[in-house]
Amino acid sequence: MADKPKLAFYWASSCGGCEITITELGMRLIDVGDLVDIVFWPAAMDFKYADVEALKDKEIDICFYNGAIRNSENEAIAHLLRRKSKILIAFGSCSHLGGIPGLANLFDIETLLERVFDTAPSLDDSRGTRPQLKNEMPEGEIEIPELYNRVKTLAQTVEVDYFMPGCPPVVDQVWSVFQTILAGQLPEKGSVIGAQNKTNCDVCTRKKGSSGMRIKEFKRPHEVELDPEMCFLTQGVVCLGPATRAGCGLPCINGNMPCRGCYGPPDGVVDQGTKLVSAIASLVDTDDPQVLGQILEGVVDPVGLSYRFGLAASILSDLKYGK
Amino acid sequence: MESNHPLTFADQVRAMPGGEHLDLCYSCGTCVSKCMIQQKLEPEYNPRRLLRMVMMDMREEAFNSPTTWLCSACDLCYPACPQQIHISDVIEAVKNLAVEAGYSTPLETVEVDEARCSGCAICVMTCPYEAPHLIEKEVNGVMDRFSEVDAENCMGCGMCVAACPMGAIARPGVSNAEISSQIDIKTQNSSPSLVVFICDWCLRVDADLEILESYPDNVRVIHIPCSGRIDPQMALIALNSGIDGVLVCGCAPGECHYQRGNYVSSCKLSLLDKMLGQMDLANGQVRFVQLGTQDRGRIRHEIDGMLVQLLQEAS
Amino acid sequence: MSDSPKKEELRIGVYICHCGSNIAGVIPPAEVAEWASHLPGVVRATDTLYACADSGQSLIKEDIKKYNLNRVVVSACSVRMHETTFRGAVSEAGLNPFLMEMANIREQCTWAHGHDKEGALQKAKDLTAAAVAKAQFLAPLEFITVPVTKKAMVIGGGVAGISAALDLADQGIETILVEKEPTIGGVMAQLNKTFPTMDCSI
Amino acid sequence: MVDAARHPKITVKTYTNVERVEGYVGNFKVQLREKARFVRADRCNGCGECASACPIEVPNYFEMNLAPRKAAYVAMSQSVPLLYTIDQDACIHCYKCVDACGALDAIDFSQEDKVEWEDVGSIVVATGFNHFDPSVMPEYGYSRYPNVITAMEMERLNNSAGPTTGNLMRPSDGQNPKRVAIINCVGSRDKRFNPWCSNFCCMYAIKNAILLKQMYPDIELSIYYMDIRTPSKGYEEFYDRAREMGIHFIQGRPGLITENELTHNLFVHSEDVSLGKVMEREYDMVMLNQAAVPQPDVDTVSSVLNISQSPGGWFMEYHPKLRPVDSPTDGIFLAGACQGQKDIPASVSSGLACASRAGRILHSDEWQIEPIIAQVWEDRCVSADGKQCGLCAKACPYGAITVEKGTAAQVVTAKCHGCGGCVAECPHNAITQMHYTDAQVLAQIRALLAEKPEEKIFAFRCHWCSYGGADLAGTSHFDYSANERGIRVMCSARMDSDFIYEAFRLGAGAVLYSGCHPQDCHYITGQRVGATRADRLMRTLDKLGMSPGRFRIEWISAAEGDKYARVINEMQQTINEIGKEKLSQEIEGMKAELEKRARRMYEAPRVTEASDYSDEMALAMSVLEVKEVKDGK
Repeated sequence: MADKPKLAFYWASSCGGCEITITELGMRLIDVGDLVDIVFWPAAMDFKYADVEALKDKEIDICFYNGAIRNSENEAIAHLLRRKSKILIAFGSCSHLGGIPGLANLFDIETLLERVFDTAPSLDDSRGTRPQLKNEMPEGEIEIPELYNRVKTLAQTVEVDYFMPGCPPVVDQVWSVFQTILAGQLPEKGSVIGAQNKTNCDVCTRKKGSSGMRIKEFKRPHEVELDPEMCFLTQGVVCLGPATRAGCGLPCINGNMPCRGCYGPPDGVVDQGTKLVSAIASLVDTDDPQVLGQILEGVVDPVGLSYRFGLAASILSDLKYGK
Repeated sequence: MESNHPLTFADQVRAMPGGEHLDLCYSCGTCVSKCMIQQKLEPEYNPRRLLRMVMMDMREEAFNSPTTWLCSACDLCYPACPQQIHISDVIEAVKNLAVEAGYSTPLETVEVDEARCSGCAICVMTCPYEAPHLIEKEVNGVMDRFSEVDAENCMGCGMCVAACPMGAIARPGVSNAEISSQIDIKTQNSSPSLVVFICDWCLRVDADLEILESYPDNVRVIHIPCSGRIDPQMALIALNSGIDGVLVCGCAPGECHYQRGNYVSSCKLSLLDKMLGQMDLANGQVRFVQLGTQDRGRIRHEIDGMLVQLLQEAS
Repeated sequence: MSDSPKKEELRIGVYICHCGSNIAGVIPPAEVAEWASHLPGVVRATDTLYACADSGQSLIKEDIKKYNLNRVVVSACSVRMHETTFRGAVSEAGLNPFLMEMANIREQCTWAHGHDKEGALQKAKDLTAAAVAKAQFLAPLEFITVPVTKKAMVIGGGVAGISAALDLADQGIETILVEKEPTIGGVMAQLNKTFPTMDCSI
Repeated sequence: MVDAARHPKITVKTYTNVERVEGYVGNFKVQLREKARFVRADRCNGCGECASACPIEVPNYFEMNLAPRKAAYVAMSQSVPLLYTIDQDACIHCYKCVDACGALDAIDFSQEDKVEWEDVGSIVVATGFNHFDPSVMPEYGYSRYPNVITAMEMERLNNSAGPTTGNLMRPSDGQNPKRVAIINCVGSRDKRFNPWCSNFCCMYAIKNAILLKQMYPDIELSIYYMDIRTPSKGYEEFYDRAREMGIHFIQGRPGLITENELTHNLFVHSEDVSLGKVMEREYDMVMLNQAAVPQPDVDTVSSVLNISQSPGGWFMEYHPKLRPVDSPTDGIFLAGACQGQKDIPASVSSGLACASRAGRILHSDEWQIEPIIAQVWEDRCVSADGKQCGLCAKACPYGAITVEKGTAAQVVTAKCHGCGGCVAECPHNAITQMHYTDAQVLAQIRALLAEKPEEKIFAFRCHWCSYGGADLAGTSHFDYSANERGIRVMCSARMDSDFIYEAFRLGAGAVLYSGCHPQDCHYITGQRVGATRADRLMRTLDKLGMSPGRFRIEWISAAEGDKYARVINEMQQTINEIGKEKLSQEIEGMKAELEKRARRMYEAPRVTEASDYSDEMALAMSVLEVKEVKDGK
């Protein structure tokens, strides 16, 4: 590119961790600053929507969009940035798969609002108030974005060029992606960047199960003294490693906690959750139908376990809300 | 009394665990009548005759007989045998000797795609026949771990294919793609559409197979080697493509042709049911039924019952 | 009480039976007999092809007279087989039947230790010696006779019970036929026709 | 049947149980309990009015529960005696039957069970057999599929006196079946249920097939068999006749029967072994040719009559070939199928055989009993000098010993069966058993342990059971260690603890104390006396530091040859494991203690003499060995 490439960051419905991971670049942020021209970064710089609208179409070279599409504002900006940028990257689990906000798809809007405004333990008296889209204030009329019934991923709203998984994406991967962008060696459109194509088991050094070794009882991580050398599955603890793309450098597994699957499914797999359920169900060790039921009691919250980050992108959401 | 002449073929088999009472067999044919392989797979299959071949030291005929290779140790025959001979053990002993002698299995077995395999060993733990095992291999300078399937032990049931989170293991004919491609129903009239995944072994009598084929095209029947081959994703894909219901038929407890396929699929489908429940989508759209060898004609009740339920659901 | 010993001179006859090859096939009876001949009190020891056969029994009878034997030891088969036979033979020769003792060197020796011929031979000698030792303390005894009630009881009124009762009754013996069901006939009465002649069953 | 009832010499007592049996050959006392019928035998003429008046219906066991009977009933119209019975469990005491009986006044509800003693010289046991209930074989669906019936149900269905007056009807819809299958060996030749072949079912299947073919010429009949066994005269020709009548014989034991829910037709899945092909054939009705099994109350009968059982529950004969109809107890004989599965010709002939065996006893005025009974030495019995003892009387299973203070114990010869329990229990050796005196037994022990005793396994066996078991081990050629030396006494009650101490004192490597299983003992409670003494011995020997396994207590029946061989081999194993030096150390170590205990034995009369003689014998036996070696034989 002739002059410095224009970069944009946007923070939709998410926790903001993905913004912080950029700042984690530390001093390297300064080098980035020299090489690129950041034109929009609401979390860090004081740009307004009007500035973006003022840009010509496709003027932004690379846009890092993190966060799920939860309300009308997220969607509007998504469309705006799509129009304005050549390359739109779904940055982090929320935009890639729906992330933790995606779990809202378990409930409909009414239950959620009731929980927040009526029955939450921290409320002392609930007069059944609900947020109104338009409010008359002394300063004038203000609007708040409309809450959609379904949490969507970025790719379910606009056409996305690249996906960068992770909750948040590991800072080294972010740096390597910056370098590939600057070097202009981005792979073909639609592929996942900043991660490998196989699963965590490929890089995990724990001792794997041998034939005939099966799960007699599911245990939660806090219920058992976890052996750091052995694969979690052989200890009856569900680890999403086998169904999750490698690339994060295993911070959880090395911290002796089972992987939760934030890097999403590996290449060639559409729905991460059912793949994991299919795997752990194959390991249940009994041939007595009654005992089977008791063992499955151990999987307390299957959706939360296997779709912690991927519920919005999963077929279950499509089923619930229709295409 | 230790005899000094060299071990005959029969002696070798007798020495194997389960082969001790080999000579008690008086060829009554109960095992052949309980076993479904001759009826469903291979007309030449006959465990009784294989025992006779062993007793009469007919070594080569035994190694070439399909019985040696097709027995999946489902043990339908062992509890029925009046002489209480562990027939599947004897057949396995003959198979091991055959493998040593260089013979190989005629069965379609699974292969591992090392480009996708991450060495997570889930297939190793799942397989009832201990066919897959982990191996260390150097791939362009770096040591890597893959699963490798011992063809002689693999029965081709496909349980590992469904269990592999990467889809890195497959058997020609029943790969994920080939099954998913069959999930499509173009319904014209108002009657509900139903996909029936049915394992090859749970319908004992041919009459039941005719019942299965007698349904109009709003009922799509998909044959899979074992109900353990089912993957919850296939059920979701079916529901998502507008199909009203999914019925998975497997063998009754203790009668699975591949030993534990029915337990595996009942786990998957109850977990799927629990998830659908959490998403408050659980309205009996996905059902798992286990048919026993004496449940003649029950397949009709199960399918008709489901269609009626789906009809009520729809209205 | 005839157990107090008269110091009569012990004259024991020992007979080792071949029983065809059942015993002789595993141990040499002649050697056992020769060995036993040196045991204290033994005046006659020989082997015989079939002790229970007529030839064997007559050999014992003649020896009792010829050697004036007052004890007889027969090393052959089980007591449950031919004890009555040898007691009969001995008493025919005028010797009290209870002065005969058997040693079981067939069922409990040669047949059970075919795999250890040496051990079987040693055991046969020991068993014979034990019989000779007991023979030294045998005392003549008379059978106890008891009166017999001339009545029979048949428990069970099926075809077998009825046949037995009828036969006993025809022999003039008072018979009580006991049946727990309200009627006799048993399973046979339930049958329609019976093989092979297809005639009726009642 | 009828002539049995009419025979002047036969008194038929039906609805009667045998409750107790005492005495011995020629002098049995049997306690009979005639259950109350509530019908007077002298008045009832079998008219049946009471039955037609009776409102209660219960399933009739005689009709295999296919037809009902009233509370007042006769099992069948040709019942002998033709006497009605009122079934207490079913009767609701409405007394309608009493009114129906009217003037005859044959019904009397005040009747009580009649208990009486009968003196008999000989007993013939002919309690018969039972049929195997195939509902425990789910694969054949009996009791789930209505049209699967058992052989006896088929018998009643095509019997003109049966519930359907001979018209064979399918239970599901009452139609005449066109296609009938008979499956042989149901519960027979099957290690899961009854390993034996039930002897008559092949012929029984052929008979039923021929009968049905005659009654319904166009019926299609198939018999599924493994082997058709037609051993006796005229049987094979019977089989040919069936084939010529077009009855199919299919070789192949069916593994499964499935049923069409709507038509209730049955599909028999089997391999046609001659073709090697699996096939499924449709039938309207299937008859299961069920196995013959022992009666359910066989344990009570064997304990009342004191006869033992062979494996499987049939009564055990004295000798399978030479005395097949005698029971081990003299004077008791086994007729018919209660001794083992038999068809009718065999049952009748064994019944007649028992008649002649019993006749042998009953035709002689007296009967000889082996003189092996107990005898008291008055001068040694402490009860004579006023002490309170009576241990011998307590041990006697037959109450044959009377003890009053001041006089010596008295043995009632007629009552004593010769088990020897009293002899071993008497602490003063004041009582001996003829032909099995202490001296004789000691002489045998010492002769058998004269050479290398530490290698020997010394076995005490009782005549009726474990000695028979040792015999069977021999007849079946089960090899066991040749170091075993055994002696025979009449009962384990006779095995005095002194004998065991003496055997160990002489240096025996191991000692086996064996006898009958509790319920098999020939002398009712003799075994219990032996067992308590053996347990006491075990505790004492443990306390004395004997390594476990050297003294062993095993109850072995005459049918358990394999067990006898296994036990001896295990004891040989134990000796090998303990090893020579430790064994001889242990023997030396315990010698003094055992000497103290075995000393009591030497006070018994003639035992001292026995020991000098035995030393002479032991010396002779050892010298002979030496001589042999010297002469290089």
